[in-house]
Amino acid sequence: MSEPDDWTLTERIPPAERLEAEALIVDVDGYEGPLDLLLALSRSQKVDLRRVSILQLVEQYLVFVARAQSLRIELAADYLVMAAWLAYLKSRLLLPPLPGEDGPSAQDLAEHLAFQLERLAAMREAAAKLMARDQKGRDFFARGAPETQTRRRSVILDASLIDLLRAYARIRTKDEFRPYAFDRKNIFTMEQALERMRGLIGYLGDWSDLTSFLPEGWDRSPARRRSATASNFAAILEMAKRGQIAIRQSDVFAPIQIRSREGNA
Amino acid sequence: MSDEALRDTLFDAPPMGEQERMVEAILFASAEAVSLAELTRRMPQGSDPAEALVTLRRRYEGRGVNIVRVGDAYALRTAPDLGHLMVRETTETRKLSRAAIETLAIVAYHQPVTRAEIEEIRGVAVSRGTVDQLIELDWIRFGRRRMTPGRPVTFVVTESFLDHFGLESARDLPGLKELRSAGLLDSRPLPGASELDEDPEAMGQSEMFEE
Amino acid sequence: MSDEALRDTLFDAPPMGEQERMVEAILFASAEAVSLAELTRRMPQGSDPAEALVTLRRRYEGRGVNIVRVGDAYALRTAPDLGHLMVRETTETRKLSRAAIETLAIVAYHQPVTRAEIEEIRGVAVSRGTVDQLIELDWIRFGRRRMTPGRPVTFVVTESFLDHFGLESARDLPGLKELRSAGLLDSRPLPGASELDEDPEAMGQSEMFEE
Repeated sequence: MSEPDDWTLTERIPPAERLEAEALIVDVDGYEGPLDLLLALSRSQKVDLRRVSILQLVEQYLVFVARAQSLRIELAADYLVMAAWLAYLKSRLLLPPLPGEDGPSAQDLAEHLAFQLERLAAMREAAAKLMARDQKGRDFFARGAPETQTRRRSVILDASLIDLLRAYARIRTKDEFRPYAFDRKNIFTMEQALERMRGLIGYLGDWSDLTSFLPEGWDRSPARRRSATASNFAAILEMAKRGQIAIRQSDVFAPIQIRSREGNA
Repeated sequence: MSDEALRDTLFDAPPMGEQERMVEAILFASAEAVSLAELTRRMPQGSDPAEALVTLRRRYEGRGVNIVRVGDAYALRTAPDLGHLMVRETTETRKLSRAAIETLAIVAYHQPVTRAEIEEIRGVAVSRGTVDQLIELDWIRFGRRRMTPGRPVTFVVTESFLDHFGLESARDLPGLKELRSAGLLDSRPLPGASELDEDPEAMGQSEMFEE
Repeated sequence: MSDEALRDTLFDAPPMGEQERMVEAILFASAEAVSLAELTRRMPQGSDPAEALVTLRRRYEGRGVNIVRVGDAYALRTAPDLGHLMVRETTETRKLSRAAIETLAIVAYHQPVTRAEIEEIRGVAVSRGTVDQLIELDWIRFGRRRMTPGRPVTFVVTESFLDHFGLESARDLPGLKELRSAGLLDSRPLPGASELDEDPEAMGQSEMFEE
């Protein structure tokens, strides 16, 4: 809302319309998806849900979406998917059916939408009735002091289904990381590189190219060369951090060279 | 005395009045509902807790505590009209989101119901955590798989859901009959192919869109 | 009507029968014994809990539950002669160990499964005690021997496992994808690791070791 564009845009809208639009802005967060929005819009027709005019409802929804977009409100994708579908439904409702056209009639689609709205409204009402019932711990109560005796105590080991499912999920999550360990053939790990470089470092006299340190047999296939190069690189960074070697590179993309610092430092 | 007669005497069930006291004491001592099977197991051999319950229930009618039925189990609960006296015992319960309440209602009225069906009814994806929260509250649980392609798992409500809302069974849900006869509990497929179900996962689980 | 008369009408104490119900419900729901002062404070003005207690006490005489006096306070307690029925209330429940619950989960999802396979899936050895414990609980049992070298014994889950966890069959256990969408599984699959994200059917009763 702080962008200048938004300010100028809002200024141009007449106050009454702007207030209405702002009500929409506030409301869009309150809707639980496009069907919920449709249900709210259908209430404005002030008729029984079974008599709601689908065409009018589609119109209201499309106006809502257009207005939200003109006010630069980010609408979730499913609102736009619904808008596209409703636009299609509208065209089907307005135009006579093409001869030889397949699929459900526009009337069937409109009826289904009406059914969905009615069902959602019915579930809303059922949910409200359910929550209005007397509830345990609020309206009625269980025994406050369940009686226990210390005469004979035995231990029951217990677990709930959710414990079981979580345990399995935990194990399977571990499994998902396993592929790392499988394809060892073409992976030269950093630990291996570090181990190997540490052994070689004593023999390093002068500056040497990093590429000359590729282990034997790792310079042929591109995959193996990539892995060994990357690990070698990571290894020398680690060794430089520990003060064991010095690194230099004369230019961007120039060969990286290393030299032992042992004794020099 | 024949062996049989002897055994009959040894295992004579206690008189009904005594059985009633026993059921009363067991229900009383427990915060949870106690099943008939559990009552039978705990009472002396030959007892008939079901019969004892009939008279006991009548005895508690109109009293400050009542015997209520929860699925296959029974429990003693304070009379709902006296709730205001008990406020001090209330522990703060987590406030459920609107999505959670609606999801709960849909599971209760449409059970067994798949996740895709819940989403179809609400017209919006069921967020992660909503189902988790309801399972954690022990109000819904996994039911049997639907015998349709993908064999999707279903959700049903639990006994502690019934207990919490004071329902004898899921058949006693308010307005259930009306909803059913109005056809509002049917899973009616969208005519023709659907362009609305954007979620490919839901697609696979749902039989609602398949002919 | 004079002010005083009006007040008397407004604050009319409930009839004694009603007061009795109130005392009954309060004593039932309270975790502690309740004092007369506390009863008076919680009941409508003008109530006489002491009098209500007299009749209520008489009503519970000889029943499975009695009203007992504890110092200055009152409580409902099960009749002492029925104590033997409460034995099961004294059992203490403890959560299964992580090793045991994981082993149980693997048997449920992969049955029939050998001990070596359980160890491979868990990545750690399964102690003998863990298996024994699950057998003792009657949640797993020996299945048929695997027709492979060494003819290792397999484990399967029992009827009472299904009973305890409210499952109709082990096939009803939700698959990975379903666990994830219920929010029980937090990690997202790694790219390229999708073959591990099998469809629920394959997940349910995997034959992954039988190739």
